[in-house]
Amino acid sequence: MSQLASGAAVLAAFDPPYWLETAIKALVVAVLIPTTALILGIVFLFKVMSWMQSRLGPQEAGPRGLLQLLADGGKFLQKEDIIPASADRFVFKAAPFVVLASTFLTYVVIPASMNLVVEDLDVGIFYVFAVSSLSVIGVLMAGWASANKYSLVGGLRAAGQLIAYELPMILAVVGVVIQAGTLNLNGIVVAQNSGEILGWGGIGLPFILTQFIGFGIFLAAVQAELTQTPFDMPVAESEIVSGYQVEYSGFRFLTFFLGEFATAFAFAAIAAVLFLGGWAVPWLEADSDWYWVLGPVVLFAKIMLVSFLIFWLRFTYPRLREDQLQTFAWKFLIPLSLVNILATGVLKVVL
Amino acid sequence: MPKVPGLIKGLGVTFGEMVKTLTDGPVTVQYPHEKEEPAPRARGVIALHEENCTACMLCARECPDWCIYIEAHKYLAPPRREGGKPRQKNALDRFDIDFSLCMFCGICVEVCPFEALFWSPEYEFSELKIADLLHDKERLGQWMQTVPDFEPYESGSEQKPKKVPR
Amino acid sequence: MSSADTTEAPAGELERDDAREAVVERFRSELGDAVVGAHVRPGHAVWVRVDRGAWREAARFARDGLHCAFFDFLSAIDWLPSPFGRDMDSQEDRIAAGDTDGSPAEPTAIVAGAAGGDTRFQLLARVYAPTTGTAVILKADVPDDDLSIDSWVPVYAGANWHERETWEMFGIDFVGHPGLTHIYLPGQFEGHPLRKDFPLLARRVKPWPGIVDVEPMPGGAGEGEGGEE
Amino acid sequence: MTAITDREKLAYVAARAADGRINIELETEGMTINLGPQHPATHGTLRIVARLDGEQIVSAEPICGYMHRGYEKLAEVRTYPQVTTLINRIDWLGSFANEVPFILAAEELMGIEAPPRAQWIRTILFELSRIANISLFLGDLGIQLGGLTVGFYAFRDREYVLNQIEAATGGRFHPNFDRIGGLKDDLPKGWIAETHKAMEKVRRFCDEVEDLLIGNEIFQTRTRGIGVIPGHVGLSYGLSGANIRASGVDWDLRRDSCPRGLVYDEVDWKVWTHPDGDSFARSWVRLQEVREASKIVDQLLDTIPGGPIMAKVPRIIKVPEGEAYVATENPLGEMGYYVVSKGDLVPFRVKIRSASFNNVSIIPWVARGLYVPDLVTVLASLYFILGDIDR
Repeated sequence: MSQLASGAAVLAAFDPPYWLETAIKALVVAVLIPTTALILGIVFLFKVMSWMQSRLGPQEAGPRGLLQLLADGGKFLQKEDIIPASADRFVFKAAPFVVLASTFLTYVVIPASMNLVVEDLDVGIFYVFAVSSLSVIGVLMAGWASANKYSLVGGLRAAGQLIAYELPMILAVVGVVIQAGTLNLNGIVVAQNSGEILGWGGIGLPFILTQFIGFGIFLAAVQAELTQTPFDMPVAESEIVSGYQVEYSGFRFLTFFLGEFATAFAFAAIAAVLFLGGWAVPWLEADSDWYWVLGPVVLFAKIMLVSFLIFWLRFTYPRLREDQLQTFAWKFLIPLSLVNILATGVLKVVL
Repeated sequence: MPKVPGLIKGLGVTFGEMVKTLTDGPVTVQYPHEKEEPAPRARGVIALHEENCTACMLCARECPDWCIYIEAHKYLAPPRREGGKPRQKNALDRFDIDFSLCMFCGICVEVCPFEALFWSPEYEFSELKIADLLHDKERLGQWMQTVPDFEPYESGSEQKPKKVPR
Repeated sequence: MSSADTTEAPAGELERDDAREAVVERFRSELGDAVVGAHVRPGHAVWVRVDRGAWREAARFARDGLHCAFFDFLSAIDWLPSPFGRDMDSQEDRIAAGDTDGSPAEPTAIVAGAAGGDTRFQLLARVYAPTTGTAVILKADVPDDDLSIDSWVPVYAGANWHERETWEMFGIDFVGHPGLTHIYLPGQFEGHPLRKDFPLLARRVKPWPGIVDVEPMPGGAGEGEGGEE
Repeated sequence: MTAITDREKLAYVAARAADGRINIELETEGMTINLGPQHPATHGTLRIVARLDGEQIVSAEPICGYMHRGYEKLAEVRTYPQVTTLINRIDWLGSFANEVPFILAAEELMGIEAPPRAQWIRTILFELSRIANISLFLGDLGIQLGGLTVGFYAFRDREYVLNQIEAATGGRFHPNFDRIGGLKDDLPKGWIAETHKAMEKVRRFCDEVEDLLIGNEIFQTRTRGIGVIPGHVGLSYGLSGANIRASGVDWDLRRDSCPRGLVYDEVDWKVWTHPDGDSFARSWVRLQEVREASKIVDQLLDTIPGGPIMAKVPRIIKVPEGEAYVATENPLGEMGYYVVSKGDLVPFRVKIRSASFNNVSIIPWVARGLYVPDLVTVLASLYFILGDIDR
């Protein structure tokens, strides 16, 4: 234990000037996004999807096909980057990076342990949702700028859906915030770790146990934010052939493609932090030094669990029509989340 | 909210399929490493047994795609018995089947009265240039080794399996 | 075999098919002398040939009187024997028969099929009653000089596409059709492909590989030139 | 392409202008969108020009002919055995089912009847091609509506049926096995036992589709009440097969007017109908039909009589003069051949009545007021095959 303590002390003593610190942090996030997207893409889109369809998935690239997404990335990079003649050039070029920017900003606030977080904001959750609504603008830009009827229809559908599902996502989280008493993500993790169920502090109080309605709504809203089946309308490949991404190719399509998986990773991380107790493990106190190593591993495992749930829905269900998914959001998810908030509030006061 | 079981059963099916694929292997065959054995009667490629062919041109005439090209000439064969007249026989100069046109319907194999054409389930004869798909009579002769024996028939059938001249 | 009332059946089965005879009688009672020909193939089908003017009337009667609600198909037959023959044996026969100038054989007389018919183009339609199981094949002659007939679209909505195809393939105009445009062929296609005198070009371009024969003995010597083996 | 004449240019501009004002009070501008000819929802090259007001379709006009191969003209220059190789390429999913009506029409004209064993095996292969065809429909239904996994299950279980067809006939997709007066060959040893196993797998596939699709609430909300076709409208458009049975019309050619060459009266089976007439009904009826087909095959396999496989037929087939129309209940609907023969080697005229031509002709009627995703649902549930439309 002692070397660990001294190692932590050295780390604490390392106090670089401000600009170097932000550069390191930006570098960390820039490296983190492609790797997490690659891992998620490989594991779920190639491997798990194939197993569910009684086949083995790619086997040739890398050991048992694990480097397939790298091969795809390389393929996209060397592909010609076509911009349609009548497209609005600047907006067309900028769109994928706006969508990716919202994912970059979300990674900033995800805690892997008490100190392993790029920026421990006090308004953590509030910041996350403020930033994640940026992607709507990127999608609309892509849909409109491609000067293609299919992509226009895709872009408008995406705009309607993303905005409609932002509300239930935020309201679902309000329950958690009431119970945790703070907006800070690390605070929420600590609250879950130290809480106890009717006096028994054994496994702490992961909010999924009390907020299972909130978890369900959050999962549905995340499915819609990622435009995945059953809320697949913006990229309905059997109607409007991958919606707003129709005209993109080469590096820009790669940014969309990886962006989608990076966003999936980000939202899965937030769901893990809010509902499954984030990086904390029940039998270990929140501030022990073990979390320098254990935190990321535990968080990664929980993220894998949540993203398995997300992709499992994607591989099984057909898609809802856009007016049906709107009524599902406005008429069912939002009232349910309001009731959930009311119940949490009342119980919080009573208990 | 509609009743839930429908949605949950769907998830159960895909999860069950995933477990089944992981435990007792996928349904798919990893082609270049393992190869699936086609049925003995599969119509892969046509094989020519040149000795039986008497250049009667029936297959070339019956082919709907016009893809069999035959050239033959007559010659005087030595008489069977030493005193007899020399007999006139047909010698095959060219017997090409253009597999880029052929639709594998099997009319030529069926209409050949002298049992010269056979089906072989071989399917790996793709070429880089489409002109190479025109198989001449040597190539068709080589396919003869890949022709499997005719299978015995199901009980209750009055057909007798034919012999493949080796 | 002109427009006689041909009810002769193949010699084998001579039993009369009363249900189908009844259908012919009902048509006669309804349309009177507009029914110019009828033919019954026992146990198989009944043909009724009506006059060109009573074509839509016959359809309306079939639908309302005989409850034939199901519109099966509508097409036409060009009875002119094809001047090009089969492009296969015709070449071989002609060469074997000695005239090698390759000119198409002169067209023989027009012989119509079941229920007679005396013009080159004959319209053909079939309707069926799912409730009673009766089916009737209606025919109508269309004279060469005035290739037009009443459209069935007011009676059967399904006839729309079939009539567009028949107009495009045979050149028969349908009076009262909402929109006679090409359905299969490109916009500027000239000619009517399914007419017998429309050449099938695919067979003109490539010589028929079956035409070859075994060459006679080299040098032509020896007894009997190239007798068949 | 040929240069567009200026008359057409004017027509195009006028059409665009007409698009302009569709919704007067909302001051919105209409949009003409082309679904096809290169589109995932059309099985092949069908193009639908849809004029939209927002996402709702004002008018949809299918344009076919991209795959017109001119079969009726080709059939006039081919001998009878050659025509069978031609016509099993019309509905290429259930291709043995295309050959049967033509062969039965020729047998009707020649007055020949196939021996009982040949009729049995012909009916078994007919039902096997129905299973191969409709099981792909069930998979494709999932793909059109977003559930990719069902498509893979369909291809996986369809493979066993295709292997059985290949083991007996030699060709997976184009068996070319039916001859006038019987069949080309008999069944290989062990085929019957293997087919029973394949039927078991088909039934398990049907249960999976039931759980994954038909029972799924999202699927039901997407298909119930969409593209409703009442019975009398369907009949007047000539819809046949599962499309008309889903609108409550209890009519099946296999039971009502079965031609003499098939043995459906030897088997007890049930015709499934559904009163609603919407996309859900059509999918549901087809699912029951696949189950029924696998039961029919099981019963027929157990009762195959012995005997010859081919009747006495001259080597060179010249069909006597006459006309005949024979139609059978193909996987897509009623498919029939009107064969006119003048007594020589070649049929004089063959009118091919294909099911999808009529099934698709109802789209302008049914597409009014649908959303674009609903048009894809209706297209998927009507289930046409391009070769069948364009011939």
